[in-house]
Amino acid sequence: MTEIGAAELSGMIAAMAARVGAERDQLNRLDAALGDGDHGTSISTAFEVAAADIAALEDPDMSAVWLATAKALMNRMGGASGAIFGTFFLRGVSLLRERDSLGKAEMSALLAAGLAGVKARGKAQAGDKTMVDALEPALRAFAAADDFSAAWSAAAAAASNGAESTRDLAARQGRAKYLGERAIGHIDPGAMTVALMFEAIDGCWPENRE
Amino acid sequence: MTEIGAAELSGMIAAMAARVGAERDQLNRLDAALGDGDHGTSISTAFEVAAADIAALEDPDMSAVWLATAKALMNRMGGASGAIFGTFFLRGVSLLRERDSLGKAEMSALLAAGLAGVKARGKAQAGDKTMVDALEPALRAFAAADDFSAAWSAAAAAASNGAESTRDLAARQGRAKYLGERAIGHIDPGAMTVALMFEAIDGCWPENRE
Amino acid sequence: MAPRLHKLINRPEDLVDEMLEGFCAAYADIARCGGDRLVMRAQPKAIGKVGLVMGSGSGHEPAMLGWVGEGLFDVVVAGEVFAAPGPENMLAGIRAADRGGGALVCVSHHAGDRLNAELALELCEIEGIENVEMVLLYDDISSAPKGREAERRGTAGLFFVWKMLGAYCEGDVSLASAKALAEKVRDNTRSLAVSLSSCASPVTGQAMFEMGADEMEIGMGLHGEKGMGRQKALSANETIDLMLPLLLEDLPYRAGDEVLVLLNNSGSLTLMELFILYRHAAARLAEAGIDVYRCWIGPYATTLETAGFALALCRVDEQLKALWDAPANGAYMKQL
Amino acid sequence: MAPRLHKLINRPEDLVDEMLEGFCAAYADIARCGGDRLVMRAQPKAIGKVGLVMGSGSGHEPAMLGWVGEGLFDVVVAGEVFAAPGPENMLAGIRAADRGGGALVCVSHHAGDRLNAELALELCEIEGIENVEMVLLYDDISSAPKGREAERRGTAGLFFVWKMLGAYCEGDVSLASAKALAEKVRDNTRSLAVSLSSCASPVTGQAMFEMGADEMEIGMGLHGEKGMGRQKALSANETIDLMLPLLLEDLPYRAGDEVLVLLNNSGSLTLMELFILYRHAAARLAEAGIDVYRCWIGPYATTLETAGFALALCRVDEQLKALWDAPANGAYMKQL
Ligand SMILES: Nc1ncnc2c1ncn2[C@@H]1O[C@H](COP(=O)(O)OP(=O)(O)O)[C@@H](O)[C@H]1O
Ligand SMILES: Nc1ncnc2c1ncn2[C@@H]1O[C@H](COP(=O)(O)OP(=O)(O)O)[C@@H](O)[C@H]1O
Ligand SMILES: [Mg+2]
Ligand SMILES: [Mg+2]
Ligand SMILES: [Mg+2]
Ligand SMILES: [Mg+2]
Repeated sequence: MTEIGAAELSGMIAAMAARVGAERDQLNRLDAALGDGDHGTSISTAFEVAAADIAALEDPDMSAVWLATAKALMNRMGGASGAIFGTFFLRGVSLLRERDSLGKAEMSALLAAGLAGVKARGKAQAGDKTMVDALEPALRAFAAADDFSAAWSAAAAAASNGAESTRDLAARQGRAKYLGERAIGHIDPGAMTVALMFEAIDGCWPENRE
Repeated sequence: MTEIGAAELSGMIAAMAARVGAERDQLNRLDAALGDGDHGTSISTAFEVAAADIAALEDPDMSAVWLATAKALMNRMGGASGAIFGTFFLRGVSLLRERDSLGKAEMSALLAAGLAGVKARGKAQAGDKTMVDALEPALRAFAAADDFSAAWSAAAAAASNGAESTRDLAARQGRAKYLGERAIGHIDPGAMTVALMFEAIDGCWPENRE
Repeated sequence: MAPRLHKLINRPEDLVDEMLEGFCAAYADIARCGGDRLVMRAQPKAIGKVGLVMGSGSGHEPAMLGWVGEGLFDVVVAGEVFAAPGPENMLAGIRAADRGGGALVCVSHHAGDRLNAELALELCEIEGIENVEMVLLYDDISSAPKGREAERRGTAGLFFVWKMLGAYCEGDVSLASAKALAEKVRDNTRSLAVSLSSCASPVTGQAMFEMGADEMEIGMGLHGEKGMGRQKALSANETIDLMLPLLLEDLPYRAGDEVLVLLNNSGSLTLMELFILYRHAAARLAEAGIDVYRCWIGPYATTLETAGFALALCRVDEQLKALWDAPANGAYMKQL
Repeated sequence: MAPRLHKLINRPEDLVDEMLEGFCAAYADIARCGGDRLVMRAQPKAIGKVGLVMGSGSGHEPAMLGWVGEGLFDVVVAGEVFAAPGPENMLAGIRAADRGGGALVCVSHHAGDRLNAELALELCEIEGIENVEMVLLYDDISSAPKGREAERRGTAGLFFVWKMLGAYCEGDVSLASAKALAEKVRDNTRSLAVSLSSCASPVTGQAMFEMGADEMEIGMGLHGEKGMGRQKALSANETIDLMLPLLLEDLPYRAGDEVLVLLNNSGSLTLMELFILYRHAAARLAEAGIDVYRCWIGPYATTLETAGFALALCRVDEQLKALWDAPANGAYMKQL
């Protein structure tokens, strides 16, 4: 597959919702160590709403899928993290307007717009122990690969490594920043969510399905 | 002595102030068992102020002595008990107007007016475990005696017995009424103060001084 | 649940005077300190009108300081924490309140307040001050049964008397009719309070009484005095469902009545809780066919930092509604 | 000292909606519920004027609900306890506030509030809603050093912005000048808070943070966030002597300046304590040659039932004084 349409985008959101939902308790446990213990519940509820809202749309175009996801994350997660995850999708909406499909380069640009939005919104840099530590390497790996199939696999692996790398960091953003050195030894829950999101897409990509 | 003048009245207040002041800590201890532990401090401070205010008056008449005492008790003791002790004196003020001296019968009437005021003000009856339990028998004994000398001695003894009698009562007025049966076994501090007041007069009455 | 013992004060023996100084410094355009622990209007009422004076133990702020001002009280006399001021200070207050039309001494019914006010009135007689009347105010249904209303305590529901009597005495009225108006409002008012916590005396630094973390006292007095009893703490709706029927049947308030409602914060309840409580009270009143003319929700007569509230109702007719809506400008009671 | 864990609520998940219902039922002549957790004026502003909207986590009552009304805000959007409302609700608030003269979104500076407001503005762009501006408000000197003011948190001192901006936007002014006025008030305002106790979440029933019985936190945020540090609790005068110099030197406020003063009750401090604190603050300001134009003392922006207070100053000129004195009629902010 070399082009993605609205149906595939919808499928990606549904896959993310399923994957994140399956790991809800693990994500809550990660957040209990570093924050207020609600990340799994908030993000999985919001993704569920996104998937349901998209399913309810009549013949949605690509931007509508991305906008519905953005809104569900922004409005259902609440607080700063809802705004940050929501922004990732919101920043892609205008790029998807009037389009029927995306090639890999355009997909790369879509993801990059999201990352730029996240960094602009939350002011986090790589190494601050946030979801950026998973997102940034994932996008680099995605861009460097030759086709969609390889790109999703590389992105999923990079996001997973990125999430793992947060274990050794002290936090400079989010609630965990008040913990100082005590944050070391725990994976950032937002970074883990990003890893699960890419894993979900990779796992449902036609050529990559086992 | 068969007549009392302003100088004797002033002397009586000074004697009460000294006697009550000497027993301040004991009165506080009695109130600690039944109330809020401040009766000795409040009544002795108020009597001290009364004695000092009277001493500062220029050539006071009898009603001025009684009024100064009433005001000191009312304003310096505070709360309901200041009003009750103050009333005892306040009700005598008009009886003393325009008089230079009192015979025993008039003294009896003066004290009776005070008791009537106390009972009207505080609504306590004999047996309610209040200062009335010392005051009422003291006045009866005073009235029954033939002359001042015998009257003060009889009143002091009756007040002391009356105070002692409160030990076996449960309280129906004042703070102690919330203690129910737990009040039994302790002498009422206000009744003890009344006993001390009569003891003080008796002790400084010329014919009764040892 | 222990109350907060550390208070932001200086020496306990100075606290009443320092409080009055701070209050009068803050609201100099409304009130001024008059010595003898008097707080009086910055601009006295016109000559010939009936003056209103009330003594009040401290620890209930903004009551009564916040009720001095145009359309409200003329003079408030402050006592020590939870203790009525003595009769000489009350006498000074009566003198200050009397603008030639006489003075009405309002007494929130408690032994100390009543006795000291009575003594002040006797002092007035002795000193030849005429045209002074006293009115005894009570509202708390938990402190004596129906039929013995005059034995009840004065609590937060006196709020209604203060406001309407204040408005009434801005007019050209007689002392006797002012007293009658106060009694009319009182006789249409009923209150009931609950509390979830004790408070601590700023004088002794000790808790005033004991209370368990999951307990609720039904029928608390304005100084934390006991009422109908203790029980397990309830939810907001359950609490209203316990309190409101007791209030309604006491007067009784009936379908078709119009009422004012007060939800008085005893100190540290949150406004969030009070709004949630009001929501259910309003719904239940509507079900009973009782019309809420206006309501007030907030800390009007506190018991230091007690967590609790009083629900008070006042049945109104056209006269009382007009008095309610008349302008008022106290530091803590403003009616536009 | 443990905070009170039992709250008079019903189901935690209903508390924000029930609170809004109760509030709007109580003050129907001033405010009404507009869905999407909007509280808006009962009578909207005239067409063509600049609308004011602000999102606010719950738990700070009477802020911001009590500031909806004539001479104040047009719309307030409520969030969950201590959490900013999401951008769609903010968008609904912006639509409701815009009466054709544009809308100014006021943001009390916290990550969640700022991010959600920014998102709402992006939604406006996407949906073609023009003439919307955002202004970031901050005042808490304990949250970032002098020179980095824009990193500071928004706390109780925003009180001054709310009142004066509200008065300003009753006039025929432009959106740009409204934003400039908000910045002018903000840049003349400084706040510092202390607390003596924690508070408990009505949602979880757990204490929000820990605090010892004899401790004092200097520089608390409006949600109990840490500030400059913990120390042994002080007396009233010592507390003012610690706080006031920090505030004065930060702007700095100088001899000859005229200021408004706010002593904001975080929840369960007693008014008695606040008057005693004010007394000393007023004396120290007088010594410094700084003139107090007006002051306000009470619970205006609370942190649930936290025992603490904020001291805030706002330097004023003739324009700001006139705006301060302009009439206002919110449920919890009345200016005659
Ligand atoms: N400024 C930021 N930039 C990027 N990501 C952030 C930022 N702040 C928080 N996050 C992410 O949000 C996650 C926490 O999400 P969540 O628990 O849902 O929110 P909250 O902390 O409000 O409870 C963190 O693990 C982190 O990855
Ligand atoms: N209603 C009353 N009638 C008569 N005496 C009373 C009444 N109430 C209280 N007293 C007297 O007052 C005494 C307590 O005085 P004190 O401790 O000074 O006052 P308080 O109880 O206000 O602290 C009691 O021992 C009792 O004798
Ligand atoms: Mg979290
Ligand atoms: Mg959270
Ligand atoms: Mg005592
Ligand atoms: Mg006492």
